[in-house]
Amino acid sequence: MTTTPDQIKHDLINHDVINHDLLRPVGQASARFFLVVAMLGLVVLAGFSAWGYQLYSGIGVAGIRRPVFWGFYITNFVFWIGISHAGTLISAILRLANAGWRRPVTRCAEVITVFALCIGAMFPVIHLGRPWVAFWLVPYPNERGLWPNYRSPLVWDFFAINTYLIGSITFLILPIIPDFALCRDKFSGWRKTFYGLLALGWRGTQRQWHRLETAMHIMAIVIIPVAVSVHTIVSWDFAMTPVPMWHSTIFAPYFVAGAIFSGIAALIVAMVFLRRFLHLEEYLPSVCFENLGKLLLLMSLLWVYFVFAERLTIWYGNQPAEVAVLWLTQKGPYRYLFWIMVACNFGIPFPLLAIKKLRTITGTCIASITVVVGMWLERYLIIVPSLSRKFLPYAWGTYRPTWVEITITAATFAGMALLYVMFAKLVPIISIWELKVGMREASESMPSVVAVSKARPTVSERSEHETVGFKNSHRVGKP
Amino acid sequence: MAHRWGMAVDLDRCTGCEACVVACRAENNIPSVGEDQAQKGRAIHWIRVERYYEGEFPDVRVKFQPVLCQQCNNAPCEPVCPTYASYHTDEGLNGQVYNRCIGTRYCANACSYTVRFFNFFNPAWDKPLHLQLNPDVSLRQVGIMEKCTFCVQRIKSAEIRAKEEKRELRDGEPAPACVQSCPPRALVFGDLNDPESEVSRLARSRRGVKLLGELGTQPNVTYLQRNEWNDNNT
Amino acid sequence: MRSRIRGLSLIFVGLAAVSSFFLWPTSSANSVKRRGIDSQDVFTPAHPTILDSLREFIGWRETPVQPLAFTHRKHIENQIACTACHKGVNQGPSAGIPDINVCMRCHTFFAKDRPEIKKLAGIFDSGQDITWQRVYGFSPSAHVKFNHAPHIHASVDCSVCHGDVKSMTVAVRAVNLNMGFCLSCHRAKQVSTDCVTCHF
Amino acid sequence: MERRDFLKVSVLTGATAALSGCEKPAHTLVRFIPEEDLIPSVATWKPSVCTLCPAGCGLMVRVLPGEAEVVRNGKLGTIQMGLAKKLEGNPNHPVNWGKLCARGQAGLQITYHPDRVRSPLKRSGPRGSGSFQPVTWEESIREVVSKLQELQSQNQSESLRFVSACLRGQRHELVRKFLSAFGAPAAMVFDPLDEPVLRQANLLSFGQADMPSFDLAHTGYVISFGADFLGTWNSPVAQSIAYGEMRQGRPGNRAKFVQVEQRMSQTGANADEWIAPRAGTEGAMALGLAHVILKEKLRPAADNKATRLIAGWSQGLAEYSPEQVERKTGVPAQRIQRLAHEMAAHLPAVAIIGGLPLAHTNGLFNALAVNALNTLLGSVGMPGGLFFTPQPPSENAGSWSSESDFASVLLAGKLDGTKVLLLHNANPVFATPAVWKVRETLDRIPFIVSFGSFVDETSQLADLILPDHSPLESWLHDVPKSGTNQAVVSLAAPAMLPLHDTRAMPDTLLEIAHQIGGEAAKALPWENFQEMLQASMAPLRTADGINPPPDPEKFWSKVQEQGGWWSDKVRQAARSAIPQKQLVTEFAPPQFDGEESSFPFHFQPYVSQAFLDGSLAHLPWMQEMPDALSTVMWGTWVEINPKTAQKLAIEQDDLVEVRSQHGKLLAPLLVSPGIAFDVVAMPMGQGHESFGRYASGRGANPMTILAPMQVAETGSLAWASTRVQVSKVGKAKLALFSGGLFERPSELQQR
Repeated sequence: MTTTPDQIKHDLINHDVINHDLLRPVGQASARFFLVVAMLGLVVLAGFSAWGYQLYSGIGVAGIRRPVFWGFYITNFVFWIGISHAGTLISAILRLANAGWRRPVTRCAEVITVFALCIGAMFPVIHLGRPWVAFWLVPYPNERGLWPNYRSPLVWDFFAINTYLIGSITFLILPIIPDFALCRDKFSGWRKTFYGLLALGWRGTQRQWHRLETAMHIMAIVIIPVAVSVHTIVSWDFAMTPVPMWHSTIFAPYFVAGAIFSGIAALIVAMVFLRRFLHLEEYLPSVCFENLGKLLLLMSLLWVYFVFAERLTIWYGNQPAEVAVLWLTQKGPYRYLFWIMVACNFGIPFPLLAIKKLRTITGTCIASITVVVGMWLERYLIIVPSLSRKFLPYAWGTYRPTWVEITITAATFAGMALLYVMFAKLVPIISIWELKVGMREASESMPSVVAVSKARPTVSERSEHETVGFKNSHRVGKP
Repeated sequence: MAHRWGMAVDLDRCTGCEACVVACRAENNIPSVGEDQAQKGRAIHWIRVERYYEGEFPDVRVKFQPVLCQQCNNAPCEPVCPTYASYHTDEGLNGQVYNRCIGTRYCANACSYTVRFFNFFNPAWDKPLHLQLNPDVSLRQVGIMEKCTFCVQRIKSAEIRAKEEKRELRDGEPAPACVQSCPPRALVFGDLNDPESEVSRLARSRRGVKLLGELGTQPNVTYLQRNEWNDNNT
Repeated sequence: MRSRIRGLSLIFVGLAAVSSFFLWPTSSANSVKRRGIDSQDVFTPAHPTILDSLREFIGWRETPVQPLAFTHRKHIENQIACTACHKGVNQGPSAGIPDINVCMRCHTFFAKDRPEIKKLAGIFDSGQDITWQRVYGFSPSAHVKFNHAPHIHASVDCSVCHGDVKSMTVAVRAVNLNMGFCLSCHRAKQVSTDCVTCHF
Repeated sequence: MERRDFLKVSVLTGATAALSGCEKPAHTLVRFIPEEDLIPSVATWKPSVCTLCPAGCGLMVRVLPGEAEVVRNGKLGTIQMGLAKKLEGNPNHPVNWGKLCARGQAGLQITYHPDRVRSPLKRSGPRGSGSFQPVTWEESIREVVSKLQELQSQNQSESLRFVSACLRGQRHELVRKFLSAFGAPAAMVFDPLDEPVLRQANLLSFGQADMPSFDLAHTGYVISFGADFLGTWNSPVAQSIAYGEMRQGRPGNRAKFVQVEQRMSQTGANADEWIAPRAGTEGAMALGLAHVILKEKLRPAADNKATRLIAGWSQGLAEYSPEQVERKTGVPAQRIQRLAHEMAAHLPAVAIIGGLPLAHTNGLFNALAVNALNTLLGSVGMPGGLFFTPQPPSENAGSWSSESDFASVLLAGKLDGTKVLLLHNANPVFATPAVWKVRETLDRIPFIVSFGSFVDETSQLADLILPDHSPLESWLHDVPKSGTNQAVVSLAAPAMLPLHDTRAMPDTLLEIAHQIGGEAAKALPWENFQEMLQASMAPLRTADGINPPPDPEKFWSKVQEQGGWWSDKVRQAARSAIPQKQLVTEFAPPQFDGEESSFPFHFQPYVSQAFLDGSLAHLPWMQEMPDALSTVMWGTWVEINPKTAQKLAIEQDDLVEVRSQHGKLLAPLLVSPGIAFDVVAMPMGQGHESFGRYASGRGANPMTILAPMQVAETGSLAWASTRVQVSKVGKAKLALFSGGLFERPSELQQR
């Protein structure tokens, strides 16, 4: 059954229902949950063992070789940093645009950002020849009088990613605080103390609400340039070097667009799964997918435009070194991957998203999955072919990943899912208070954010009727 | 006056005999990686003799072109290193500081000549082959990038010797192993800041070109192109 | 019910850990292909054990125990120059630890009655050299190519880097020769602090 | 977990290494008293001589003190000793003037090779099982002596045989004296790098059975018939040095270089013009050139020993007109015309022949034809031409003539009577066609003694191995036969102390002679090889050497420090021809083993740039050195033209079977533009069954499938006259160092 915003308003007029439905997943843990965790855990463990083996034997157990010194690891790095643009950026934009349908979406998105960043940031370390001295990237005074080389894009990466990570964590935590408070009120036992700590003494006073609002507003504005800068700098890792088809001015916007593209896709996939497994059909209505789908469509078109622009200019410019790489991907051994990528990023998603009939939840979901795959391939096809065809033909080479790289890659996807599942267990994955506010707004049809504070229930009545709601609903998972 | 070390490679003299390749191995403790790794493209040769065919049978010709680190004045490998492991020395070399290298391999990707080599594993020598190792050159361990150093150890010891004897370095006094061994004298090494040195003269030659000069890396290595045989002195 | 599943998943994880440990393929990669030669016959810069590598990482070195109670003080008091035994110091990179021939050159005549010298003679007669333990020296991963000779010629006193050996019996590591130490002196004397001056 | 894995521990870098002077495993061993006076980390340069190929270059060895594991009076321990670290050319040596080829530099690894024979070995298993047990020098020498005395007592001393690679100088003298004194036949030479056909031809044409030298530095035009003179042939370093001069040493006068061969060699790759005639027709082509020159009187007609050997020379070589030659060789007539004119116009011009053209059944003819061409060009004994290296006064020069060729002895079945065989760095079991059945023949010899440093295929059959020192550990003495226009006697003291419990072969031989007593002892009065050398050098003091010091002691130390004696006289004259048996040759088409229909390809093995005939395949540096043209490492390959490959529907990295009438071998295919359509080429050197860990069981050995064809007149193996078929049997993987074959045109940009 499809639901429209109006229906939501009517169905969810009762806070109890909201509380009940959204706290249920937090309250109880089914056998299925543990099975999933175990499965994902195994894969992650395999990944860590593979990394251990690599540390022990030397980076050579990976498939990288001369001249292709970067392979799966850096591909994953770029890919995951890209995914991380799902949340923060999108939710920030939507917040500022104050799109009503964003309310159930934002948190799912921001969570993706944080975890994707953590995973992505691991890869520069994993791919190092000597990870045990990775700390030399940190500027700290030492008797050698040596500092990091600030001219190196890798050092820029280091700072950019850390900034972004801190930023998006704050951006994630801030709006959770009231919900932590709610959990604190709802649960007893260890959970109460646990959420009590996380709630940072939230009482829901006017001042607190006001502070939260302003903080959120500032963060939303600040985080956007940060997010953009991050993937810009990642793209410069490549664009700054005189390598055929890397040394390109188009890379920064190209990468940012790609990042948002894959980010939205990842978000949609995540939401579909949440909706399905946590029975949040009412809370994640098709309108969200509808809108995100449109966004995805836009990015898909943008992506195709970038790819076309990039390749056309290289073909037309006809510089031997560049064209060699171009043909390697268009006609050479990489052609299959290339056309699969195009299919995944455009061929399949475009009809699914462009045709209204197909832009259903399943439709967008399928499209998103292909996009995620396609974007991973895109990163791979940016990195490997260029390196295997540099200027001196005598030094041309190839690249084959080994089981180590593949295991670690698989582990990161499992790791992402694992973290996500765990998070959903600990925190209401949909922002409860925002939903309530949104609902109240809808009912009073007062769209402006500023109005929210007026519309907000006072502490007394909140806690009052919530306790009521708690009493007369025994369906809430008992602590 | 500060030195600027440079090399001239006469492609007309080079015969592709690979004496330079082995000389370099012997001098610089370059490990033999074995067949499996060699197949994976992990063999290490700081200097290599590139071979390019021209034409088809029966009108075939081959061009041999020794390629080593070009010691660029405007080196792509230097700015990208996050830890200054790859940097420009006072004497115009691209220094590679092993102990500072964390193994990002960024420099190797940036290098347009693909002359940087990486230690994918710890090197190993079956005893007593290790007794040959040159104590003047440090052993590179796993995860470290390495490349031609113009035999900096030879340059340093020559400079120290000259200093003790209170004199200037003579032209061609410090000679990298490859230059020393080259039978047809295709490789010439010297100070480019000394306009009288043989290498500067050759660098000014009309046959002189820079490898991938269009990239603007400004190498300190000059290639003297082959002459075609012409019948004019009949 | 739930607990049983927890248990099961734990067992799963355990099995996975064990198997993934044993299923690792050994990489023949890091040495020239060798047939049936065991690794004692291979020289490699790798650490023998993880412990050793950690030791080096934190820069921990055991204090050397010398086979003989050699006293620098005595010899210096007898006007024996450092270069008499450490021959290489003004000629090349390493000063060198003298072999037993150097000792016996004098001690076949002098101080033969002393217990330590008797020990020395004993070792010599058994056709062996003394296994002096190195006191100074850089860890290989520092990739330092220190050269004594230029420092001597620049009349840097031995004591600057080796402490007041005159007053030492058995030599001890008196100065912590880290890069900061080298740099401070090089800066003060305005000599090259270019990396490849020492690292190559 | 195995101990082996601990070595892979790479968590944190850094070595508990010998370089830092605190090698962990070492300090458990006893530490011997140093036997030399060493100054730590101060390098000394000691002269030595390269023994890896007949060129005989002079070496300088960089020696540095280091800690080594050694055996002293039966105990394993460590010792501070001078260790050879690097080999460079001896800057004053008249052959190589401070330069050295890749192989010479890799020779260093022989001394430190992990699979060297470290002490005398006695066979403990059945023949060829390769199971030996260590024995002491005393008992092993006693055993040899008793065997030899037994022979004498049964006066069968002629059933003692000695086989070795080409020996020169005092080593040769020693062996010769020993054998003659013992009453045994002269030593047999087995040396695939030797060119008996060319030496025979030179004897006939110029009256000197030696390898020629070439004054390339001053020549105006070089045409080389198959000779890889910049890579592996004759005196490559000397020739490369001269080549450099020929190219760019003389501003405005860059000589032309033409290479004639079916498969582009490293030398051919440098040619200005590369010509591929039909296999075995090089001689005809040379005479075609001569024909034009004679016909058009571009040069005064020569009439001498060399030309009289060629049928129809006096008639102006009527049957070698360019057209006829085109029919024989497939080289266009006008091209021959052009070449002849160029040649005559750019004197001094010189023609070189070596390698494959001499390995056809008509090899001798090819050589004689080229010699005749040289005389016609007036290049013999002239600046910029061909000459013979003058030999020093005194019997320093061991002459070739005294030896007999191993092959001829073997094929004549004269080896069967042999009771005792002494084996000195020759590996006939490896480097001979399987059909010769060398292994089986040697198997029938009751007692074989090898002086080998490695248990190679032939030494594996030995009953006793008396390991020789490595060259760097031995007294060396050599008299180069080519590559210089000065008389040279190279001499060198050991560059370092022996690592293992080995003994120099000459000393062992002296020891044996003394213990046998009688004639042998009388003929070899010297305590050790050093004494013998000192004695042999004495006469040179009065010769016109480079400032010879007056008194013997000074002279002795002087020659040691400069690495030998060489005259300051520069002579290029070839000796006048000694009358020889009349023999007039004309072009006979080369014979090939196998029908063209079923065996469509000429099989051309060639001397490998890295391994020569295979004697260097055990060196890791050589294994990992990319071959100049194929860029293959650690392997062997079969070389074929792209078009041919297309026809056979095979491609790079296919495993192909190469089958001759006498055997088959498997090797990966390498597609190479520089080879004729009807030729399959393959480098020698790989395919060892037993030659240390790096070579054993690697690749395939082309010699095994060769047909037992012989060169007319000389009877030596015609190793280029086998026909083969090629078929795909599977997939293989070559370790190539190169990516692309062709350079992008815009790669080198003008500044």
